[in-house]
Amino acid sequence: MIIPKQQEAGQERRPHLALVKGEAITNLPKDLYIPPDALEVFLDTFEGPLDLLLYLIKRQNLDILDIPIAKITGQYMEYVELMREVRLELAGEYLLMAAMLAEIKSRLLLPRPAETNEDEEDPRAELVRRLQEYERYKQAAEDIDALPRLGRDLFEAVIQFPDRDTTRPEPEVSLEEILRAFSEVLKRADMYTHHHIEREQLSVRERMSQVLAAVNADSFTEFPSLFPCEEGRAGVVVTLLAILELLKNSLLELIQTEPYGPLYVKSMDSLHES
Amino acid sequence: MSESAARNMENSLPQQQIKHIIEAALLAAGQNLTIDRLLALFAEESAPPGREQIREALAQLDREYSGRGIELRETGSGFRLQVRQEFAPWIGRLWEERPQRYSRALLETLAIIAYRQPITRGEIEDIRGVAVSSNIIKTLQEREWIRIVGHRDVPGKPGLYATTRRFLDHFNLKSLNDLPTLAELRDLDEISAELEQPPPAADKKGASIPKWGCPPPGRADNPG
Amino acid sequence: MSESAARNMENSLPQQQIKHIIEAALLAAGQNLTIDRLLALFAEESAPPGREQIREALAQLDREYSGRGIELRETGSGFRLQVRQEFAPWIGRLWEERPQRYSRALLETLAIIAYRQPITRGEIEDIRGVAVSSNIIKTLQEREWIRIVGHRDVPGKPGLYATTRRFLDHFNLKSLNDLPTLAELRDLDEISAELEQPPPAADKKGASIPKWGCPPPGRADNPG
Repeated sequence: MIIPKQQEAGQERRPHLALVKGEAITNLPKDLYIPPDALEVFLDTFEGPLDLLLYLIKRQNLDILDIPIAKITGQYMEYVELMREVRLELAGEYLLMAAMLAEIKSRLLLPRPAETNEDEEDPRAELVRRLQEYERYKQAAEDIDALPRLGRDLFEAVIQFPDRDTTRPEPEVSLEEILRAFSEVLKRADMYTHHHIEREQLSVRERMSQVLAAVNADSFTEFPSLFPCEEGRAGVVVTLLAILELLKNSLLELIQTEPYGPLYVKSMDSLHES
Repeated sequence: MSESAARNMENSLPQQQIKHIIEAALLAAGQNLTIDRLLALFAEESAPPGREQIREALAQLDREYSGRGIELRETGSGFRLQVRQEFAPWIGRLWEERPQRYSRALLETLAIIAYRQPITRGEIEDIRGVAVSSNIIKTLQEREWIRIVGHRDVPGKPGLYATTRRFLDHFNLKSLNDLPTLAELRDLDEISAELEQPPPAADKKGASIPKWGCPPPGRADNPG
Repeated sequence: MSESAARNMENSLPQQQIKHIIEAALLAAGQNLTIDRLLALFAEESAPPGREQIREALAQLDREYSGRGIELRETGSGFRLQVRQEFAPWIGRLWEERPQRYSRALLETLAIIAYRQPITRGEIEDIRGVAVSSNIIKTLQEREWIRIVGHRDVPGKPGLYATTRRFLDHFNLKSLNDLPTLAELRDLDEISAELEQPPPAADKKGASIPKWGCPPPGRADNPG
């Protein structure tokens, strides 16, 4: 966490904090002071409105069970205002909390009818409950982070088993599983509608892989040699489409040294050249 | 000595050998091994060792490793040998990349799932007060630390998330009981003084906190 | 004793500790380690051990392992710990009993490569929305289901992955054209959805499970 160090009241000597509604903010309430250059970092450290409220409460050593709502609401609003200045798209959750605080405040200000409505909860109760609830998980998250963890504090001991390849059966996978996995991915990527799997496309893709594997960057491959004759017309078409697709993707280079001369194909893969 | 014990003595593997086999298995497995899987190693012996002998061998190994760089540890999915935490400063240098750090948002989400499982995403968001990004859920699932164990029977059938054995393994825990104790909710008495209804009791273990899915202010879309 | 040797005595790690660190490193690395890499573990010591001390520690370890299930081996690429040949009958059983399962992440990666090849790792990650671990790529390559067929001509020259002949063989495909299509999957889903429902009593005659891709019975009205 990168919450800036708390500054002593009175140390403030910045001429100019931020422009709010065209007005230079020169003196924020002292307990709200944050160095302007740290503002963005500072705001990023909050995990939401509850986190910000907790911070405000902690900072002033207030008892979470007895929050002076008017004061905290005022400070919270200051922050929200600051945040709006820095980032236009302020998360809706912060505004929601602001509304909730304002509502609690107004309910507290209203005179309570003496005997009616005994059931009515202290308007702060719900807020306090949520704050406490959030706080314990915030703490729990830190506790979990502090647990010794594999790969960071602990390392699994693994040694070679020379015979393993011969005895170890590989996991079984069915085609259906692969297809299902693919469909899951597409659904997630929201590409489902745009990417129906076409038979043609797959044969072209397969051929793209085959052509890529057949050529290299160091030498020229004769263009005609990429067309297996036993495949007939359909094979030629697929291969041609694959080569065109590879050219389009800048994966292949087509070279002709003289007009009507032979065509050569070369991989653009310059890795092997270096 | 009973007859069967005497027969065992003849054909059975010496305890020393059992220990060495178990040690090699734990090292070669690349994953945690349960007592059952360790027992299965000896399935074809004429007089296979019993569960007690396996436990005894594990205890012997544990003693032998004391003071050394490795230790025997039982976590969620069984026993494993691991490099002790004190050796991390040296061993960590084996790899150039720094171990991954996780964002607070991810850790908070994980913590809420760990302590409140099974729980829906909406309920996590109620507690955190902010939306949980899909990326966080995806990352946690990808690491196989959480998974969906069911669906809440409310409109939309939101998935219920729970932690996995692999989560326990990764954080060096034997069971969820080994998680750090959740802070207690403090008494709401002071605030609820005027109220007739008793304040919600703070649960000691944090296992069941009374109010499920309290309606979050303004989250009309929440099914709860 | 020379002056520098005397100084070393003060700050240097005891040989015992060096040995334990080396053992832990060999166990954690999961691969061969050269003397140089072992030396690098101690780079930040004020008085790091020398090559000779490393060799001595390795020799000590070798002696300690004698009679146990593991042994220290030096190969072209350095030192490693491995299971002794004599223990193979027991340790091999670890994998005989149950083949593990591949993770969803692996299956998804394989699927994307199959259907979208040739494709870079970055592109796979874009589609999946999460990082693809090196382990997954390695496993798929070791299984010889995928390989690099070229490199994309962009900064970093990422490798382009494609499926192999062996992939086709394994799944009994003549070509990628034989891979099922999403439409077939939808059919299958509908079929299994119907199978899960208790079959209507009147409908019992045609209860045999339909094969791949056959049209779902009685679902012609489905807009799909």
